[in-house]
Amino acid sequence: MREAIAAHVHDGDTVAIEGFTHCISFAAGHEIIRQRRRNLTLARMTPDLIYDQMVAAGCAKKLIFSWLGNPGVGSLHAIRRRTEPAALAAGEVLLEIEEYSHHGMVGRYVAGAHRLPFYPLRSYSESDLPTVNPLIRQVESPYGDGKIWAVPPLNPDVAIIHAQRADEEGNVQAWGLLGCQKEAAFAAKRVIAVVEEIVPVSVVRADPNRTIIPGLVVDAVVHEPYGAHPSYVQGAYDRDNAFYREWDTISRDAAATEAWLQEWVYGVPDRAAYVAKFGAEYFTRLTPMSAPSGSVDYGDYR
Amino acid sequence: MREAIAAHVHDGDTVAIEGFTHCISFAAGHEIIRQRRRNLTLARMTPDLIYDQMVAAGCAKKLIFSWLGNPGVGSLHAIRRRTEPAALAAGEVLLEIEEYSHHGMVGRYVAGAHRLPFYPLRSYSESDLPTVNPLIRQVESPYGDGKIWAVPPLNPDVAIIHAQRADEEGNVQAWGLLGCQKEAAFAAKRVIAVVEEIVPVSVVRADPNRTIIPGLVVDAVVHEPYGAHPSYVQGAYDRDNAFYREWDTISRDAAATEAWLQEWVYGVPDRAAYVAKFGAEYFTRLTPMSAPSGSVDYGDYR
Amino acid sequence: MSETKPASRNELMVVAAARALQGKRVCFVGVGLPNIAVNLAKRTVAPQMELVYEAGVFGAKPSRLPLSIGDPTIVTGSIATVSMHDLFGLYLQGGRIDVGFLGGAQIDKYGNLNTTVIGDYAAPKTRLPGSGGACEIAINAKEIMVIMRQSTRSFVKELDFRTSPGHLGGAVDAAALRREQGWGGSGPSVVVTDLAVYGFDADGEMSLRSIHPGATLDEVKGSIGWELRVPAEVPETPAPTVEELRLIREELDPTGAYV
Amino acid sequence: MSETKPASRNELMVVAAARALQGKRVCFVGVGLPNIAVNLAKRTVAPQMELVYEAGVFGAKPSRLPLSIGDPTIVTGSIATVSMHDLFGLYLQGGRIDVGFLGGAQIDKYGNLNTTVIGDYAAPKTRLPGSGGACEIAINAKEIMVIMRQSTRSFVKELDFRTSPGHLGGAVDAAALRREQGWGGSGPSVVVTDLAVYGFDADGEMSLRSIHPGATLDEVKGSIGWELRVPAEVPETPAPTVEELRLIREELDPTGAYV
Repeated sequence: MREAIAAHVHDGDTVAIEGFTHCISFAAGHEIIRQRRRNLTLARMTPDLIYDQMVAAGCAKKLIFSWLGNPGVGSLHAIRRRTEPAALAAGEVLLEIEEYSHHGMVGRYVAGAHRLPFYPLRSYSESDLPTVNPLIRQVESPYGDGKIWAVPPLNPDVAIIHAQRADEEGNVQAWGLLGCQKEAAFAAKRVIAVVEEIVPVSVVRADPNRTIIPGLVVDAVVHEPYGAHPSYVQGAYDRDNAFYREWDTISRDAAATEAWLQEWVYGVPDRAAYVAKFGAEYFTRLTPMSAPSGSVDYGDYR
Repeated sequence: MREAIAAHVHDGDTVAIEGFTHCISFAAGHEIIRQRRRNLTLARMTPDLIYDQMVAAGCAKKLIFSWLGNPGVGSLHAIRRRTEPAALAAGEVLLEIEEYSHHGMVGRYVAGAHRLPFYPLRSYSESDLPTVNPLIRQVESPYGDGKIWAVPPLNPDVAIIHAQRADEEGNVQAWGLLGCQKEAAFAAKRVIAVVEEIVPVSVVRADPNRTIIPGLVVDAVVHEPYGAHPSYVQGAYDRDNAFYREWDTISRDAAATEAWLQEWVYGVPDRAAYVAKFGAEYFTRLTPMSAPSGSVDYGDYR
Repeated sequence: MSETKPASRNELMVVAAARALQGKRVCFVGVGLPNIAVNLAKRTVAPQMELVYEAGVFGAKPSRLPLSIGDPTIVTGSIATVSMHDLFGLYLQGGRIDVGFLGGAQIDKYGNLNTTVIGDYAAPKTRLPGSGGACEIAINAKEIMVIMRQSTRSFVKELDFRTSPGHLGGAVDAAALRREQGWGGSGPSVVVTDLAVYGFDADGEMSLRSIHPGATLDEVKGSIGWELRVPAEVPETPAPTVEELRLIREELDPTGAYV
Repeated sequence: MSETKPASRNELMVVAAARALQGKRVCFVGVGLPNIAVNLAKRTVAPQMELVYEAGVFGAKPSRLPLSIGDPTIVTGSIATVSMHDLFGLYLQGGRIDVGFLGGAQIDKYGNLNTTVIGDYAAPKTRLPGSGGACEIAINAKEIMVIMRQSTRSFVKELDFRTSPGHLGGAVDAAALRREQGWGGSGPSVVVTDLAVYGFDADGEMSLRSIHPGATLDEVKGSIGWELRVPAEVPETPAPTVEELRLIREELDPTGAYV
């Protein structure tokens, strides 16, 4: 991970650590914090705790998003301290905000991935969102049936995608919530794939419909067990809802937040140490029972 | 199948029997011929033998397509006899033709499925296609980066989709080539799902990422083993390439074509009889050896 | 059977919302109170109802109460788990959703909702989560139901920000706008609060439909920031049945996390 | 080792096409001759090359020679099998394809191709398959290679129909057009026939590069419908090696179905 971040994430980059609740690469976010990247534009549908932590650590100058909260819990307090003037600390400046709806954010990645100048969608009519975001515009249908709304392509400098498994070439397979992992990866200039398990290519080739991102678009593959914690990985470990709740308390206080970063991010060299610090028993409690998909037959055609 | 076609396919309908080489519902096409539907507009990326047969049987007044050939073999002769004035039989009229490229046809289904007024794509520049198809138009990007091409939505009256399996509710799972089965189904007003196997809902629920079409959009589920022959079903049976070659000979001659329809379509009451007429041994030769996908774990979260 | 403890106001809100779902087929659902209302409806007035979760899940069969909209328990055992592109494009915008549930920090008398900011957008007093899928749900779901607690802070004359459109300047213009802009839905139909149930009149303005047991008309009017439209006859919301309360207390929210 | 039978003209065509793929990474491939050329290249000059099949397959590992572009043998054991929407949107239009192979019934001196009709479109003499993916491949693949047998019927002054654009009215306008219309590719680079290999000069006009062993300049010029541009020096196409011929005859097309 250290090498992947050093090589592919630079100050001032637009970074998309995607994954909708599921498969959020906290390991990559923490390494970016440790490497003290600055002036990043952070894009995510749901900034979640990882961007709250990266903002608290001073990595970000701008946020591009569609829903800014702690899912199931409440607010992202570190980000609120950088968006509400009354809460702004001395010497701090407000974060730049570029805001869409979920469909709009998905559409931005799709347009970027398909090399389209815009993505048309049915949203935003009579909403105030276009008035505060001039990038949300209308486009005239060439079939005489009026106007529809559009969002521009988003092509991050780097997309960071967590998944269950990949082979050495970076052919990524995932199941469970797919979010916009595929679209973000194809839209990005560089892609870091972080996986729970590196598997032989034969495992990938046994089920080609399960592949969401081909090695073709992947620049670095990182093997990082529990790399998505406190987010989760379907079939591997559960979402650490207790920590999501705990973060609500920690993040309300700037000093407590800084102390947490010192202990759990700066204080550990890498994700392996982070996992060890929790202790194996901690993750055992987050491990689900088995629910196998069953196997299908592709047929051997000679 | 008889009931499904009787209930959902009417004279003058726009019908999309989709499936790219893979999972083409010949069983449905033959039943439409037996029920003597007329003036159909037949939409498919690749009309393939099934539309050649339906055109020969007099079901069609118009074709919407992107590649008009016998894949790997050559021409669709029955259709050519209805598109080349010199070959037109006495009393016959030329078929109406509405022609796109592959990406354009896919885009038409996507726009229909997403309820969009148009689908933008990078194709057609400097091609003569827009000059012969006025529905291929340009749209101006609202971001000042010029024009791009567009195709209009296609919402068939009925889409007919073949797949490996579905449950009683019509939740369809498929693997192998996916073509634009999902997009055509969501775009259509009515959907007939034809499957090799009806499975308990528990099989579907065991691997939800494998579901391509939810029962939500399906109006009829038909259990029709070998229903895609001479096309194929990944893992179940091979493409009958010998028949695709044989059709080249049959279809060059109108009388031979009619004789074939009499024997293999009008001459059998249903697909089961068609399969029996070939004999079990015939399909044994088309059955591949096993190539299992392997199972993944979704995890049981309580 | 032991005496049943009387219904709390949250329980009254959840039961009223569940009953409003009678006969609905496909419901787009979020977590929290809407999730409990929907699951109560499935066990009572709408057994056939199918649930679509914003995270990309159709036909979920959660074996525990999900904390977040993207909990793994909604994936395992679901009918279909799809990308966000398919969820918002094929399912929602494609017109497959009968009812969408929305809430918000502010609502006005036309059912417009604010989930973005309190105060000025550029320098907010309180920064809220924003739209998420709310804006496109408001436009594309065939019908919108709103669940939120009412107070003069949440039921306001003027929204600080209009995140999700309701009936706009009244149903007449709204209907025209919806047609010409190709909206999939007809906007908000029901608002359920901890005190009462509201509908919308032909002109798109919110109007009182019933008052929950234990609440008074003064209390209702006193916690709304505009001159509420009140019909001559205002019935009392039918009280929850023993079975409805049992389902909420024993099956849907045993720990009382939400209700 | 026994004497090797001399190369046929189809074999010369396939070998020349394979060699043109030296160093290419991602190739969009159809069936028939291009498929054999590409697989020959993978075994010789371009072992690292990845194959994308139009049907929706990346990293195919066919264990038999596919008759159709959608043969099940290209799916089983592939790296990724995706929808046509993803294939044409993410892979092709997304700019991931280095080389696309095209052929046609007619080609002109700028590399424009006709796969639609011979004669008038509305009343064709011969109805051909049409574009398929050819039009968007011509526009979005970074580079286009053409394989087709040459004759005065196929190498024509005027196309009956322009299905897939080449260098249009010469590279100067073409380049400008490609920029302003945001084309992903730079158009045709190589044309390989049964008689010769052609490239394109700076102005976008086709020009002779080499003549296959056994073919003559008169024969080449005699089977082209325009005044062919011929440089002062025209080398002979290097003859196929024994190994290249062995691969074609024993591994890639043992039954001689294509070559």
